[in-house]
Amino acid sequence: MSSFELLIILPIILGFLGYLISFLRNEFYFLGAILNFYYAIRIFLISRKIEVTRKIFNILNFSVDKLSGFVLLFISLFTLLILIYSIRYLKYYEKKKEYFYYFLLIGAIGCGTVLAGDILTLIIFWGILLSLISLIFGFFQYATKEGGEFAFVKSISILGFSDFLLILGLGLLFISYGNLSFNLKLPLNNTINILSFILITIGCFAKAGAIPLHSWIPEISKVAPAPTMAFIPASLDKLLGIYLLLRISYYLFDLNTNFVLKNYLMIIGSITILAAVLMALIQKEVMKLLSYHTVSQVGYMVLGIGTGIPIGIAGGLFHMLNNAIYKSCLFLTAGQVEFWTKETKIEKLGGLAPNMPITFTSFLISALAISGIPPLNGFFSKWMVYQGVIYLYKEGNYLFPLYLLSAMLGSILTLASFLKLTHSIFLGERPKEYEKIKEVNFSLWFPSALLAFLSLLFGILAIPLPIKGLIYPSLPFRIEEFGFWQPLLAFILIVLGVIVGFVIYLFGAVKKVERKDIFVGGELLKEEERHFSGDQFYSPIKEAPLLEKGYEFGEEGSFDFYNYLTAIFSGFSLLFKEVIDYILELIYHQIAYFSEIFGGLLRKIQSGILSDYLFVIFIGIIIILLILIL
Amino acid sequence: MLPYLGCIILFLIGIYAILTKRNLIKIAIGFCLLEYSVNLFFAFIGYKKDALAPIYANLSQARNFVDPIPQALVLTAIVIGLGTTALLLSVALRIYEKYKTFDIKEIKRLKE
Amino acid sequence: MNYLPLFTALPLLGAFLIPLLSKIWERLSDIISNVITTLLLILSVYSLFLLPIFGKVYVYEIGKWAIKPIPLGIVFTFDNLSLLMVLVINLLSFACSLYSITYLDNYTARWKFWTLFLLMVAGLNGVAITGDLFNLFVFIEISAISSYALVAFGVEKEDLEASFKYQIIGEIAGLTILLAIALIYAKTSTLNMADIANTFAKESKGPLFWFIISLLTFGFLIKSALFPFHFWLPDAHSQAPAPISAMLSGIFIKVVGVYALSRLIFNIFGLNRLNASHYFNLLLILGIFSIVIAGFIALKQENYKRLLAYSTISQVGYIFVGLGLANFWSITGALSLIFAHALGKGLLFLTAGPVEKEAGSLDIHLLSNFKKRMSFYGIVYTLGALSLAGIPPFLGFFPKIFLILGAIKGKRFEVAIILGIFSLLTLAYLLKITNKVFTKKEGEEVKGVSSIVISFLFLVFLIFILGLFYLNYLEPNLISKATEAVISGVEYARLVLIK
Amino acid sequence: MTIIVKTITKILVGLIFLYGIYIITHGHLTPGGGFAGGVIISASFILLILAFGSEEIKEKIGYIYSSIFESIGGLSFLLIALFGLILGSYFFYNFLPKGKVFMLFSSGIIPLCNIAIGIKVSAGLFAIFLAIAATRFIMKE
Repeated sequence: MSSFELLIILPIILGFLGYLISFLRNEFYFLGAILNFYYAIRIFLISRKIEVTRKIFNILNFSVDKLSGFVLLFISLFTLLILIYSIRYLKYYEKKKEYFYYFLLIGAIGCGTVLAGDILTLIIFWGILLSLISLIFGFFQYATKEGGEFAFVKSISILGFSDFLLILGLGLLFISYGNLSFNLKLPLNNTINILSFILITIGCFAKAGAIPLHSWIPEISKVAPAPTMAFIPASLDKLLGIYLLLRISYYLFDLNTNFVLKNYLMIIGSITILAAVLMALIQKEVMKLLSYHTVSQVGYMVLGIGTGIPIGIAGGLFHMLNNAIYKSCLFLTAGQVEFWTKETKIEKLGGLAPNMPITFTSFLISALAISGIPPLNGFFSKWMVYQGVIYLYKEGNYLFPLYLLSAMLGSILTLASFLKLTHSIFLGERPKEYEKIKEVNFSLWFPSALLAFLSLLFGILAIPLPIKGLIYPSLPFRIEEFGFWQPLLAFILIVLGVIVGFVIYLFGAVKKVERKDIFVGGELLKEEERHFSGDQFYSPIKEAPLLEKGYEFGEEGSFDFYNYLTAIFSGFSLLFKEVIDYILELIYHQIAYFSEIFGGLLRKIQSGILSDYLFVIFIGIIIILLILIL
Repeated sequence: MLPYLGCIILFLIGIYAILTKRNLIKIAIGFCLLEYSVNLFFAFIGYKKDALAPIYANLSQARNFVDPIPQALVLTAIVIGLGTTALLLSVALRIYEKYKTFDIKEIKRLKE
Repeated sequence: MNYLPLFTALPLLGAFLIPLLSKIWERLSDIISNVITTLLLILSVYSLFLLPIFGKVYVYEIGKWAIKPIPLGIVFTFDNLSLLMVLVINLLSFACSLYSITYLDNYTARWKFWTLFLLMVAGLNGVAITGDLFNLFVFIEISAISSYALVAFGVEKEDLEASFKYQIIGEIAGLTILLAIALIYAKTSTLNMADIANTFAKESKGPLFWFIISLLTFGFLIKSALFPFHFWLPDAHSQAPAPISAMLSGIFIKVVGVYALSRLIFNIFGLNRLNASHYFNLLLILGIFSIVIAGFIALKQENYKRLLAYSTISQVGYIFVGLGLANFWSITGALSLIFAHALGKGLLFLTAGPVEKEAGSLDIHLLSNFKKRMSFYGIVYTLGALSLAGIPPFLGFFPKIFLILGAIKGKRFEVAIILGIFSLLTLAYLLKITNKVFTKKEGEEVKGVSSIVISFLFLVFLIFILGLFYLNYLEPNLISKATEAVISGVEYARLVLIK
Repeated sequence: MTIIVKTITKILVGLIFLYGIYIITHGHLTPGGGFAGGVIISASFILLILAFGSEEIKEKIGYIYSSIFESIGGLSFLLIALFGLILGSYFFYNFLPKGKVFMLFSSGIIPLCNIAIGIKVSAGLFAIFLAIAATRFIMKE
């Protein structure tokens, strides 16, 4: 037994033991995850030195290189962290033993998927993974929340259909070339290669959540609890989907041989960035907002990988890692908030920062990272993607300004929506019922804090740690330039700036904020009416004091550029949300309606009268005779 | 050619009975007619003009036998037909017991 | 391999012994029949390993009537296609007889059930191994007559009605096949299938040839319940006792319909896409009609077993699409689907038994209001349904993908698209039952019953393990060899007669 | 039934039965055989039922016996075939000496097969008759 089998089998066995033995349940699950992580580290360390392949029973063929080694490491890290989190978080759920068992299985099978060394192994693991994910989603189907069944059906049908296409693509390859391993660099110039590439990318897109196959993530976010969201759409599926996309784009095939397919990826990436972030902007529910951002961030990865420029690809890969880190952190912290408040509507929350400092800090770091604020990791990977896009002009691809624009705009809007979110959850007025809320306990805040720390670390020490250590070695290119951004230097400058600011703050007008009662028309304003929640952040922009000064000469907000912009954006987001989702839903319902009617009509053929049957049968033979003899 | 024509006529009568009659027993009878016509046809196939019965008496006459195989086969087919007809009739009688009718158009609890 | 006749002799022995011995102790019939199905399973698995030693075809001369120089006697021919069918038959009949031990507590006169059941198994095994055309007919009729009686086994109103309709339509098919055999005999003066193939290979294909083909096709399409000849199936398969529904849906229609037809058209008459493209297009179109129409009807069904019965029609459509495309991939898909569908649909029909016993009805509306929980049956049902709908890693996934690839290889992209879309429909109508019947949270849990549970576990295990080992074991060792036997056409005759 | 019918039946039944046996045992020599003879034998039983009514034969007992005999017939036929498999390693192998042509004890296992078939067919046909006749009585009630 080598580490390969143990990595997968041990969690399964230990999970099963935990499933059976109730009084040692958590210990067994924890042990399973730990062992999984241990073997993942071992395989990762081996993969730094040599590529290893291993055949088991002549069926499963595992192989690990530098790329899969590092993805494997992070999958099993996330499994461990989120398992720790959910053991506490889901303590009072009814069927938690099944949940944890599925969870561990998903972790183990996810590792297997990454390690798959040929097409058949990949098909097997990918299929098992889909079944497990459907099990874990189905587990929440009848949760107390409404729409659970619809969400389950929608996500499983999208994932199932796209997985079907993916396996079809792989099968096409299998039949054309035999059981391939994944490092052949086939040129994308004949029909079979192109067709199977497109089919496989569809599977990757649905897993990772790129538009137009994204809609299962926001839907499932309504019912699934925070750790599930943090694990499946935010980290595992990102890692797997983008890993597979990268794997087929530059290992199995060579994307640089087909100009059109590159643009296909980049266009999908750019649309994903913009459309999803626009939808996120108007969400009023924490989980749903986060899930739209999950979708939006995929765009950067697809865009980066689609550029075909080494630094862009490295950026995409790095962004995948970063996104998994900060997005699971965001989901986890949102879960921590929900854990006490039992509330996910933005307007009902507020002012929780003093109560939950660690949660707030983790959330803030991740939020800044996702918005691409230097020196955090999100900025650096986006920066690499931008550079990749800019280099496109050297290849004569003159669509690059569009891609660049959408990427940057997406980043700005992300910042905007996270300002709103941070404000409305942690800052602003605190509703009365939340005053007694305390910080969550260690096993809840530790995973998110660790992830936030990782974000910070990967941002500041980007070049020595993740880039040189993980990203560049795992790509099949030699990359010389790092761009002209020096994160460490920048961090030092920023810290200096902050210190200067703090000094100024100290020496400046240090006043204690006074709380005063507010009167309107002589009446004392009630506590509730004073509450200013973040969900109206962008509608009354014109009333914000800063803008009022800036555009005093204009009429009351009508000259307000931001106002127009918001209106346009909301228009767009409404368009995407209402029209496209509406159309998709309409099609879904129409198909259901049509099949109802059609099936009802066809049922009438079976009239119950024998003579009718015989009559039809004799007509049948006459037709057969006519066709065959004449 | 005439015997074959007879077979075909019998066959058509059988089809007519099955398709148009409403009584279960009549349908069974029509079915028997179909079966007889096929058996008859099979039996005719083995027939040769002026040939002897296929009994192995002495070798000098061995040249002009009727083909014995169709007869054996028809016998088997008749046995099978016997089984089906018996089953068909007993089911028809049980149906009458339960439904109190032999009319096939009344017997339509299973539909759609 | 001179144990070959035991495939029919053993169940016949059981069928004749049971009426005698069960008068002494009725439970003895359970033991006898289970021992016999177990022995058959062992024999068929043993043949799986033994056949490659004997080459592609093993010919067994009954009564030592040598096949050379003139094939006078009856022969059994056992090639890879027969092997596949025998394996499927005995796997499922093993599971069903195991299941019936507990299931039959609902009925009186269990020895009658066992006698008929073993007769049916004998007939099916005989169909799969025989090399003689008339013998084929006899075995078809043996299994068919016992299945008519078994459908009426409950002697309720609906059972009798279904049995009557099934008999009339089924016997019309039988007579048509007999007529075709008579015509073939008139033309070739032989009944040995290999000899017939040789004779037909020499002659040109005139109208009489096509008349024979169309009679056979008609007969076997009725037996395999392809649209528009399917009317008997929803009645018969939904009214039979659960293990019989499983046998009928799982293997009966495939052995008696699909296997017999493909043996005749490919191996005996030597048709292939080059010399008879219109014939295969006919099969293809009827297959697609079956898939679509039966799929939509199934979506609207409100009866547990009737829904499954319509699903069978739809799946038979898939098999015929595979035969109609008639290239290597599609026939591999069709044959794998025979395997996968036998196990999967058998499992689904078997779950209907305990559900009906608990709830007293199979109406989905009533079942969805039923108070108790049936999680075990629900899980088993769902696994079977996932396999049938072609979700990896279960066995049912591979046939679907092979069929689609076969359609692509045959440059029939529209067929590939239809197959892909309607496999989703399969998922939809099969999971309808899971959704409405098996997803209850509260209520008392229904306990599984011993022999029923064992047979379920056996089938689930097979579905899962064969799915896992499909491409590496099942496909190269069994299915692709069987496909080769189908594809190679009249090569079969040469191999039989060379002995 | 009238006394005429009953009397004639009493005389004829034995003859019909004997004729049936003759047909069966000479199956390998003359036209006829197990099936034809079996039908004739069962006809003799049926004649008895028709003439004397159900009370005389005790339908139920007749049913049980016909079932037993049918099984015995089928079983013996199958056992003959299996003996061939055991003794001569071929199913239905003619393991007995073939004898002289046109003698009663000749042609190996074929007379035995005929007898088995005769038992099977006579019992089976009688059982079918009884089954359908029994239904008639239920209908009357």
